[in-house]
Amino acid sequence: MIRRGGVAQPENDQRGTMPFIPHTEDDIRSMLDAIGVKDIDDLFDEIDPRLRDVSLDSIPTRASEQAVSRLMGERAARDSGGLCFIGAGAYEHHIPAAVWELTTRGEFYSAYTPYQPEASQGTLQVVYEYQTMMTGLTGMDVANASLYDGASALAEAVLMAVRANRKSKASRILMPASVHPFYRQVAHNICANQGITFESIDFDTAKGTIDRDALERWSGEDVTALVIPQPNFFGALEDVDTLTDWAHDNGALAIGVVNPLSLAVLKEPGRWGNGEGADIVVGEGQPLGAPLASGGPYFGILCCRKKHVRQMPGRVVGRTQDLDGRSGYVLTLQPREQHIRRSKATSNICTNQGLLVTAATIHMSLLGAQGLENVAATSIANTRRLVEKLTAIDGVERVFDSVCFHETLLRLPADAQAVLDALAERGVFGGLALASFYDTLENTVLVCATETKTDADLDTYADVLADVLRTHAAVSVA
Amino acid sequence: MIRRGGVAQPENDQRGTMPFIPHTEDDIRSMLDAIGVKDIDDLFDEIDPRLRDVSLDSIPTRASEQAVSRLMGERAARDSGGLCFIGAGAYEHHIPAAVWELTTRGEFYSAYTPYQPEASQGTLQVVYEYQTMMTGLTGMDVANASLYDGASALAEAVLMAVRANRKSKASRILMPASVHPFYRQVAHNICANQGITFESIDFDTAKGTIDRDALERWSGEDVTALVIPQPNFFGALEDVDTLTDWAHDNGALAIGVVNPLSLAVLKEPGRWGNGEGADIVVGEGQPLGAPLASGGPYFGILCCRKKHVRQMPGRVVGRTQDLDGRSGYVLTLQPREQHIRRSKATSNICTNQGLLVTAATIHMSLLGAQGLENVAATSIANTRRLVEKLTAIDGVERVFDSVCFHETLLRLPADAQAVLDALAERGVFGGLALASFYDTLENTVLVCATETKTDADLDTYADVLADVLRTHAAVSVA
Amino acid sequence: MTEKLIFEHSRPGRRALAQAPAEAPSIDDIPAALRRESGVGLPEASEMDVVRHYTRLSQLNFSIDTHFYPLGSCTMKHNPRACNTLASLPGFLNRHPLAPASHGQGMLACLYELQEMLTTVTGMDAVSLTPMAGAQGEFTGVAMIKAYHESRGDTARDEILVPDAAHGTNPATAVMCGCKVVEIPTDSDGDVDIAALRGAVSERTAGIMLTNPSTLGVFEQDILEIAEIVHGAGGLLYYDGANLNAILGKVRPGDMGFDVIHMNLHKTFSTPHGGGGPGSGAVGVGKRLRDFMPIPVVGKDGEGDAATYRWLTEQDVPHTIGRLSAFMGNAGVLLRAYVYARLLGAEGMTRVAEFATLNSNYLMARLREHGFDLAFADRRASHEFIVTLKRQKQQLDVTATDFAKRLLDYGFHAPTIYFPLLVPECFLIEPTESESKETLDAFVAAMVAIWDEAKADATTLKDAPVNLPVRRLDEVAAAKNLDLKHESATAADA
Amino acid sequence: MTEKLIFEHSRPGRRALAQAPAEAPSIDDIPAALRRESGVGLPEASEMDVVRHYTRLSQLNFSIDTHFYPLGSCTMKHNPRACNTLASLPGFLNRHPLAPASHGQGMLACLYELQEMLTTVTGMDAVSLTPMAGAQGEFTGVAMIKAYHESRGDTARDEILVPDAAHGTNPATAVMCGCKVVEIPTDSDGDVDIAALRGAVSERTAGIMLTNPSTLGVFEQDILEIAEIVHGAGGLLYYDGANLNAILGKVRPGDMGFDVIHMNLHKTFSTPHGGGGPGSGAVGVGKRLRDFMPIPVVGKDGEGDAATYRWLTEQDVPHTIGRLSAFMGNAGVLLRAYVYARLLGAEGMTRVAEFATLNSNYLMARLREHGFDLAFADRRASHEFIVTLKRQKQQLDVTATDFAKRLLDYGFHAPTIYFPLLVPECFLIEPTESESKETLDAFVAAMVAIWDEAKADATTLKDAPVNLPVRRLDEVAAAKNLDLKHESATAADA
Repeated sequence: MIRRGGVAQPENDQRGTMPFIPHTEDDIRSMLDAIGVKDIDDLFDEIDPRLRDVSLDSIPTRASEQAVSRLMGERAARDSGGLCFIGAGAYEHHIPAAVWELTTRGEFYSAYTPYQPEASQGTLQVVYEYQTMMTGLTGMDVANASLYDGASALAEAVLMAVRANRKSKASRILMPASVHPFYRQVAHNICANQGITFESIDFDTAKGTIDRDALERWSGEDVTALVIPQPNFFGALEDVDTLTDWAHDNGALAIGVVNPLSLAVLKEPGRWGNGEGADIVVGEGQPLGAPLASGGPYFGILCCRKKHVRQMPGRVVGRTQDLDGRSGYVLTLQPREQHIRRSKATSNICTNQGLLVTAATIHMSLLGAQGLENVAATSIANTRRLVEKLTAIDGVERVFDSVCFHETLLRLPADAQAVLDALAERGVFGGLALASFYDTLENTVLVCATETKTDADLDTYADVLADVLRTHAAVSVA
Repeated sequence: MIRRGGVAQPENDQRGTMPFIPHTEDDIRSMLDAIGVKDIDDLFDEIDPRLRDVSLDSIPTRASEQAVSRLMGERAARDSGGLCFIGAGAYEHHIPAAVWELTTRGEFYSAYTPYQPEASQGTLQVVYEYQTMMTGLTGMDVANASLYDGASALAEAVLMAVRANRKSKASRILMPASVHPFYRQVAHNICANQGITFESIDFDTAKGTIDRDALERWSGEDVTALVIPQPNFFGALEDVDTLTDWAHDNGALAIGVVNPLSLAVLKEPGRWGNGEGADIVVGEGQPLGAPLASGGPYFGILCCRKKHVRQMPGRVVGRTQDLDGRSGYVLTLQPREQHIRRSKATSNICTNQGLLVTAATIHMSLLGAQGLENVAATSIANTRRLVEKLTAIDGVERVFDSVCFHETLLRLPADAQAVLDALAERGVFGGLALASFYDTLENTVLVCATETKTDADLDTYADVLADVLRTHAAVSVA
Repeated sequence: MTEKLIFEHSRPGRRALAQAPAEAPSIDDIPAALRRESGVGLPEASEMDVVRHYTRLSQLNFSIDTHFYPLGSCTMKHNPRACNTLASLPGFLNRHPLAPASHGQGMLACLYELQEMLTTVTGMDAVSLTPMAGAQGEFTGVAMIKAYHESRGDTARDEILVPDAAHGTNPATAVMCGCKVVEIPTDSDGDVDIAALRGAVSERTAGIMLTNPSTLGVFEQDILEIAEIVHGAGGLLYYDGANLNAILGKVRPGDMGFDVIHMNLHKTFSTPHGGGGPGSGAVGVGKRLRDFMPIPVVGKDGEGDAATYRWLTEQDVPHTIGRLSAFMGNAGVLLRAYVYARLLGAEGMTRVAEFATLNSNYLMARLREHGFDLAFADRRASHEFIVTLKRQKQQLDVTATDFAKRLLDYGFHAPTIYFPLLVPECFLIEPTESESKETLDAFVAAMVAIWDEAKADATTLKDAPVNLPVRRLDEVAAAKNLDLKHESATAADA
Repeated sequence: MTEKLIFEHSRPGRRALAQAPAEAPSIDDIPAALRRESGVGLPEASEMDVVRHYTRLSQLNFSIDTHFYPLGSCTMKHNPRACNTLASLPGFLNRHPLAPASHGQGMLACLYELQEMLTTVTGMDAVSLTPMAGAQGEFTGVAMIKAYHESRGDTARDEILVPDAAHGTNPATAVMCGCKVVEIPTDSDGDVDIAALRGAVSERTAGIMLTNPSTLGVFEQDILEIAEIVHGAGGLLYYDGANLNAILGKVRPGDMGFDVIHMNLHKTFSTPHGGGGPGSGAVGVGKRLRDFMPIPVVGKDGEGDAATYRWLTEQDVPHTIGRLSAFMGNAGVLLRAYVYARLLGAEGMTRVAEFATLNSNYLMARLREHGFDLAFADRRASHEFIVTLKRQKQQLDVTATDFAKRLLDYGFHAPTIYFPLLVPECFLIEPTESESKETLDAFVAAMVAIWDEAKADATTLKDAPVNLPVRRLDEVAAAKNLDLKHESATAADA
């Protein structure tokens, strides 16, 4: 064996020789001596010996970073490629390279909740800036430091509405069918144990927006809150002013569910209705700098009116002063939170999606209002053009006649899932088939074309779809 | 147009509206006023009008980061894949993820030469650590802050040897044919204008190492320096002790050309020969943390004996003290350099490969001596196994019988380039054909298997080669 | 060193032009009534402004990558860079959550294998990775317990037992699940008071939520007895995995009798804390709760090279409590945990617990040696332990906060303070396995030095921190005069 | 704040275990005499030690990403992150330089297009990207000029004319190419002294090396006349592209009559300065030198979708001066420059020169307004300009160094000082186009404040810097008592 710098590798224990454990044999020895035990295992001697016979045989032995890098490289390559026209709650947008290069700087990446604010001004100021941006986008008074994702943010908004609307005793939430089906499921799964009931409101089959007649049936009833999606799951634009006014006229809070990107061009929830605006606004933050990444991590936006701030779940950062009068930032309103209020907290939520909020804040700083507007408008225009191209194909038509944002529903002259599968084999992810979510929407596909798509991409989709439908028709005939 | 925050986009000039230029129209106006001109073009009014009519029509219009990202993604994907058994001066090694994540931190990435040392202690200390590591690896007294790459470092070493060896008048360098052909070319191209002559020394056709008889012919002549490659271009190990002694016995300096990774297991140049060691050592730093990247950026290592330090080209960092007696780091020995000495400088070299040196320093810190030893020994073992597997194929045999490091030469029973082309089509980059570099080495391939190769990879090469040779034989017969 | 707000760097008309399409096409088909009329209030900045601003901001943070960060119960261990780098490969980042499983086999394979490894190391029967943080993992656990009892018609069970030392999330979660909280006291050794437990269980007991080792830094010695008592009463046992790092690969919650466990992958499996998140609260279940797991879960068909992976949904998990996130929880966090788990391997996981415990007991011994008071002096430390500064407060009028702030000046992040609430002037110290002996020794030296400073002049501590970007911040004023956003930015263009 | 050396963090036996194969297989077939016996002296550190150490070290640097960095002649402009990110895609990073061109078409296409864009924007006939830095670009240029004359049998031409204001690399390069240097004086306007030039050219003139705009921050007004004189004498014109940022897309060296030009892509095309490198010194050539370009150059066969790319070598470039690097120069740097060029486009390139010049002239005007003395007060600034602090030295005994060090305390990197040598107490200031008016105004305010400080008490400047990790460093002692490596590391295990 070659003599090396330092001591020779001990042949015996090698317990310290594991990745991410810095202990040398000398360290271990002197540490055990300081503690006064012979062996590391002695430190576990308070544990019942019956519990200490553990086999981890089915876990692989440790691999080097090189081996894992190769494995992950191969797996990532398997998942690569394809032209994506799926939206349905997660949207492909360009993320400036600077966003994640800055976000993953060790000082952001490996810091934690700013319990010692003086040592965490970076994270705290970022969140304060984020809160300011979110209130700007939504036109609301207050934003929290983020929740897990859009769907769970809706659930928290429902719980918050029940706390905040003291006039309502019914714990009844009107939940339009035009809200994302997964959001409706999550809200139900999280809230149902607290005796909250969700009443579904159908959509207008011609427009794809909330059916006013279905809503009117609840007029005069005790309604705690009405959920208003904008754009809705079908990409269609709801008549948010009328809906907000309806809610307020009926003693209900208005909970907006928005795509934050859309607020670069659509009326902000803070001004919905006759000026009162929505009471609570939630949304999926993903379009603001989070990669698609098979579903997460994303982040949930939650904003509200100032009067409801003490009912808000999640962390909030406030600006204050230090002993010398300098501005600084701290977590505030902590008495709402579980680590103080325990069973009386506004939520059990503890973490926010700090890293994603950092990314979003940098993303919004880089794009600015004009950049977001250009992204939104280009996505809208691309979807318009895609729809034109696709509906030029025999048998492909729009399902609803309403104005949409950057997503809409098309009906195909064939089983939608079968067509999508065929498209996927040709490298085109053509959208989401809605038959499994809505009985009445057989053979429909929800399609989306963001600013990332070129004219050539739109043509590719149209060409491949035409081809698949031709083949499919031929097969069906045969 | 939607009203946005701030002023509306000016319809007129839009000169400021370019990426990476922060000027608003207001800024431009007030800056021009302060200068006292009407227009930016006025600032170019000292330039002959005949020169100011420039057309850049053939340069594409600006693209968004999104568009360029997509283009580059597609192009990178085209260049992906393949199992690489090529070495020949650039070696595939695992680079810890931390290396480039840290190296590309803005504070390293976007800093420059530490002309103001107090504001550049990060970069300076990294280089000082690098110099220490390099002297440790090579066993030499002094290292500079790096040169461009291994080949140009050899050229600089030759120039340095001519300056340093005051006893020699001949400016004659003995350059073995077992030195990398590209290194020999570069040394010639850079040095030839200064009247330096290179004398080639043949290699022993059985061993692939320097032919002692060929060398002996220069015994007693005025020789300025002998270049000693270890391992040499064929991967073979030279008898460095004897060669170093020969050089010194003949009044010549010994210039080592090494793979720094090999020094984890091979005798360091500082101890070559009867203890005097090499006088100058150069090498390609790439195996220490630089990605293959189609050839660069890499970095050139240059170390020497203390007595030659003032003949050394390139930057050097020294430790000193500040006004309070604290340790700090500065560029030193600057009087050797072009910005002080101008035409009398030791070299025209100005930049070092700072970013690569940063990566290498972090890389070596992470691997340590034991890690480098394990990488080197595993690479050696993999190459041994590969050679076993390949020479088990009919007609494939080793060319030389010398001990090699992690690379060696094989003879194929067919035209090597044709075989390599066929292998590449099957996703195996089988090595480098040497026929175009050496008349006598027809049908030979220089192969290398680093620690990144698994047994399955070695089998893949052997299987594909056997298959290609079978087909090839079949074709040849037909 | 402080840094202005990004809004203060803003100038009307300035932009990072490379980052968006050059123009906004007309959207005139959208009725004016639905369109925005007022300003958005985002900053207008150049790309360099933004890079410089956030680079400078980052430098104001303490972090694992720059400082020792012994924040108790948070497991601030080294975050290997490979985890982030490999989870961020373009193939993973660019995949849409609703893209077909055929175009996600790489990612699904990783998640499936992570489920398997976590199942083994916790001794459970199955794992669902979908919960997005510890608190959501807790919710999942209690919701499953509730659904289990209800599925058996055992509908009167609405009480969740929670030791008084528990994390605040435990009682908060029980309430979110519509349960009542029954608090169980702690005995003087730091263990659950068994007699009180026996008195508390009944036919209304849905289950118990336990952290083991507890937040008091000690392993619950009577855990097998506790399991017997709760199971005997018809309740189920929930394991709060916040402190799993202490026992990883050494002892398994499943073997202790737990029916469900959540894991904080951002603690034990080293995914980033990210200044407060994302977390990841994977849950493991025993046989009884297997059919109640939240979806989606990753399933595997076939074996070896022929294996294919798919999402299991309601059809596959008959009694599932359903979906808790729009898609697949914090999927990218799971990839990071997977990489970490593969780098550790089975032997590495065990070493995590061993060396986290070694560091903790060593640090405890060294502080004891220098006269600091331990909350549970007769117990082994788990991966963390508690110093109480009650004596310092009485004798010198310096608080845990004062010690904490002064530690910042010494270049150490403070431990968790004033938690658990049971211990006065509490310092909950968790060094983690990735810190070296020298760092621990330096921390001890700082603690001793600060105590000496307090003896000499308490104002040195009261004035701390003095070496940070700001001095002590007024948290009371912050809560009183709420300033939750920068006003001028929106005002300017409203 | 300072940071120990990594060697001081080292402990025998400590390692970052994930980063190398677990074992070293036997290498017994290598004779003992060829093997290493002594220690290597590398640090032994954990992964976290290393991450923490280098993260902390990075924070000790000023950089573009954190500070205004108006270092004259260095073009410290914004480095867009996309350039690095996209050049670092795995497909580019993992490609071996000797892999077949068929497996490098993506990279080759980028390099080919970069050659084309650089050819156009400089007005030359062709570009070779291989030189690895500006100095090697200079070498390339002079070596080509020499080879050109020799190829024509014009072997007596061994003199290179160099203005006295030139970068030190110019004369050093001429000597490396075996030429003699003939220095040409500068006239009072900062232009080349035309009469002196006429007197200097002869049948021995190989060529002239010119930076235009010159290092004095002014555009050479008589450039067409200079070209006529040198060409008339049979010499060629070499353009040092160090200051290309000043004229990019506005004026082209090819149109001025230059036969060869090198570009500093790390200046004008924003590839990273990296704490000192890598640079990239692409060369452009006119018709006469086309056949002398260094190899490899990228060639294209076919057009449009059918186009394929390959390396051109000796066979394709008959009189090439040959290869100057082992493979393809700093290829990865070229990819970064390519991304930057595409992000700028033709219009963006022109804007670079316009706004670099606007910023420079504005800053010059503002400093003049506050009473600072300009070296060439009657001239337009190019992208940089010179302030002379001679008066401050005479009146207040403060030097350019003192001003520079005090600027650091104000959070600004200092300009280039004492270069060019012609100007006493010289401040060569280059703001670049990417800085905003506010930053320039803040810099002016700092300069004024420092001058005021100097008037009040010169020691304020002499003591500077006081806000940095170290105070003023003793460079004389460093050169006298050479300490170029940490000794204990190697000593300990030798």
